[in-house]
Amino acid sequence: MAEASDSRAPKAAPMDRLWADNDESRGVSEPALLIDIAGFEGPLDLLLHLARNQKVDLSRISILALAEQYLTFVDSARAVRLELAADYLVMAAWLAFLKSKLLIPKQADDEGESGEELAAVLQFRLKRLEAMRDAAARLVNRNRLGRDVFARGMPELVVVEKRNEYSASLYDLLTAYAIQRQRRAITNVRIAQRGVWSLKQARDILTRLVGEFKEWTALDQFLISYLTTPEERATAIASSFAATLELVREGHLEVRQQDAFSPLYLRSRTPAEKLPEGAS
Amino acid sequence: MSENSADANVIPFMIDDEAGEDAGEGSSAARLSFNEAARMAEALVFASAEPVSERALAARLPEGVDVRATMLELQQIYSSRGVNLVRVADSWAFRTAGDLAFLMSRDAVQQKKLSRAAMEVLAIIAYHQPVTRAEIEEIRGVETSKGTLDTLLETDWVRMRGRRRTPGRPVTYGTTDKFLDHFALEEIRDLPGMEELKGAGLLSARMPSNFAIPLPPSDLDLLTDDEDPLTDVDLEELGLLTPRALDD
Amino acid sequence: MSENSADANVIPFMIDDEAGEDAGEGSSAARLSFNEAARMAEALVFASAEPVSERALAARLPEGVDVRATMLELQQIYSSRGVNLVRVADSWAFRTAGDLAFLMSRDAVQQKKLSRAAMEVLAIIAYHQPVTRAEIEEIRGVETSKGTLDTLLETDWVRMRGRRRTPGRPVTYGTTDKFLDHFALEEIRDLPGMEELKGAGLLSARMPSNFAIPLPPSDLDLLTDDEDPLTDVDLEELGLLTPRALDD
Repeated sequence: MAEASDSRAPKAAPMDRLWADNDESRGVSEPALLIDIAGFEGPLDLLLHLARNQKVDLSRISILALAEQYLTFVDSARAVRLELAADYLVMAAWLAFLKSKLLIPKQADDEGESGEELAAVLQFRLKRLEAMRDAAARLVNRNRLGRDVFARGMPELVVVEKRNEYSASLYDLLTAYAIQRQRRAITNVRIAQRGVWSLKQARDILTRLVGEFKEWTALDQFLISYLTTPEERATAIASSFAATLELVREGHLEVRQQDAFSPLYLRSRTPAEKLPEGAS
Repeated sequence: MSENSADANVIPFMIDDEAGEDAGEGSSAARLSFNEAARMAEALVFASAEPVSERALAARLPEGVDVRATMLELQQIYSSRGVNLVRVADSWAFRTAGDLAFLMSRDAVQQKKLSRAAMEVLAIIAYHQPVTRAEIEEIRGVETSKGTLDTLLETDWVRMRGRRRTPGRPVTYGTTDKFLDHFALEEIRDLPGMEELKGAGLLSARMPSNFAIPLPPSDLDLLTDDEDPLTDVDLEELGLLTPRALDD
Repeated sequence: MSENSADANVIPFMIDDEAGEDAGEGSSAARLSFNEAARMAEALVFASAEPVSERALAARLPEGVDVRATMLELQQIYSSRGVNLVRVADSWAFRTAGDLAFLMSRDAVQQKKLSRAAMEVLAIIAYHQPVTRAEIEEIRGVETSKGTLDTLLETDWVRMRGRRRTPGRPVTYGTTDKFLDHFALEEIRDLPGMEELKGAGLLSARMPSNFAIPLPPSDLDLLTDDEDPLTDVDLEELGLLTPRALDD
């Protein structure tokens, strides 16, 4: 991903044309390609950037290679103690999981989605994000009112549609309400708790990043290894196990373990379906 | 009235010769009143800086005038001029011609620029509407920062549309007519690439079943021809930068 | 380009036949650039907030354009349209044709903006309805002037619903269908709740844990258990009902 000093390298990745306004902040610069985590809008954005560096169409991309690049990036960032947002770590855990699925042939007792299916979902999401990014760029570059095209500078009348003497927008209404309620609320500042990530938080991020786990998924090992340092691992396992049970009790999750010390399998539970036996 | 040679010099407003002749002869009372309606519509829309709805026009024009047809004809007439008649949803407005942007931009009032994130959210709302905040976040894979939606609501390009009929009844977002006006779109259908995106299944929340599943390379450890290996040197270069202000 | 029959229907913009023909043949490069200059002048005058001086036009138009001549021709062209180009000393502006002035004066309804206090009270009534004046004051922490409520009643967005069954039988306020209509809400419950206000960045993410936003009743027409209907007697007391000869 970092061959930019090679002058024969194909011209700047196609992303350049996508955001004419501020390529600079995308973290690409000559002569050496640098990744500025602050220039990315979350892990999917970073993945998309890495994918573009494979210089192939997104539909022919190697998801495995992509996962490896991402993991290498995260590992090296951690090695230099760069603080990475949790989103990036959770994505790393997911990709490590995906990688293991892609590398190990599907086991008979593994009921989860195949690595290929998961890779396809990821690819779909990357394509969709790229499409939206393209769309935003095209939108920005359209002829815009007040910049490229103009309205009558000396309007002579306001055509009043509904004979409302008063005008107000929903936005005005909501801001008026929010501001005054906020003003009156006793502002007792609470210090945000910082600590070990609960698996619930991680799972919320994961759901946003890759969707629900429709099938049995053994993911916790990966989450734990990416979200904590080795010293914290034991407490992380304990607290995340507790969080898992909590989620099961609330009916968001099902959990399964075949033998002592074997991986925990999880899957999300739609509120509609009823479990006949108590979840164990 | 126009024997001065000047007329030959100035753009003839989309009228070709036959049309001119037809117009010259066939003046019936009906046509006169039609012309009068067109003049009135022209005056009303010209006088307003905001788009004027067809409903408002109908209320002011003589009874029985086909507003849409009149406006389409006016639009045709103005299409080659320095000022064009444009449709915004069910409303009409005069706007300077797009190809004269180079001339006009000097006057442009410095507008508040939207951040890249805000533009992306705007695009997602435009193409996926009605869309909930959770869906926006799912597409971007990142939490929407405080203030992004707020800014978009404030520009009046985005509005809360209603609520999704699903558990929790989340609020849905969509774009406004101001959005169409600002980006010179007649309607949402005219968003660039809308049809292709729909066809490719990229506007759906879930992966469409016909979406191609990538084939894993035969040897997973081999890089493909168009991949370069990551080297340690590369990696050292990673992530070591000064935090940069994301401008605009 | 204009073979559609429509053109014949709408005023042909002052071009007579000879002129049209001349234009058809004599297309020299010079004439093209002259036309372009006319389009540019048109756009500049249209977009300007004040009459544009010929000097300013000359500065923007291509070198060598005879500004006065161009403007006189444009004036000629617009003379029969709904909008005329008028000269004010050495400056030019578009104005509605004099004979159509009646169209302009018709709707001089002055759109008024609600005061901030009125917006706040309106929002509280929307979210907290049915709500009494004392309750509004408690939520806002300041007294509400009678004028504010009167203004809101005048907008027709707010109505008196009934009387609270408490000592003093205070009047309760709520919103009307016109309110929903104006703010494009299908039902009052479409107003965003606390989570959504936070998500849209309108409400701080760190509100005290006891902070809550009420859910308005689903049916605004039904009185709640602790409300009595307003009677005619009540309304007379409130001075809102002019005594009528005939009752229905």
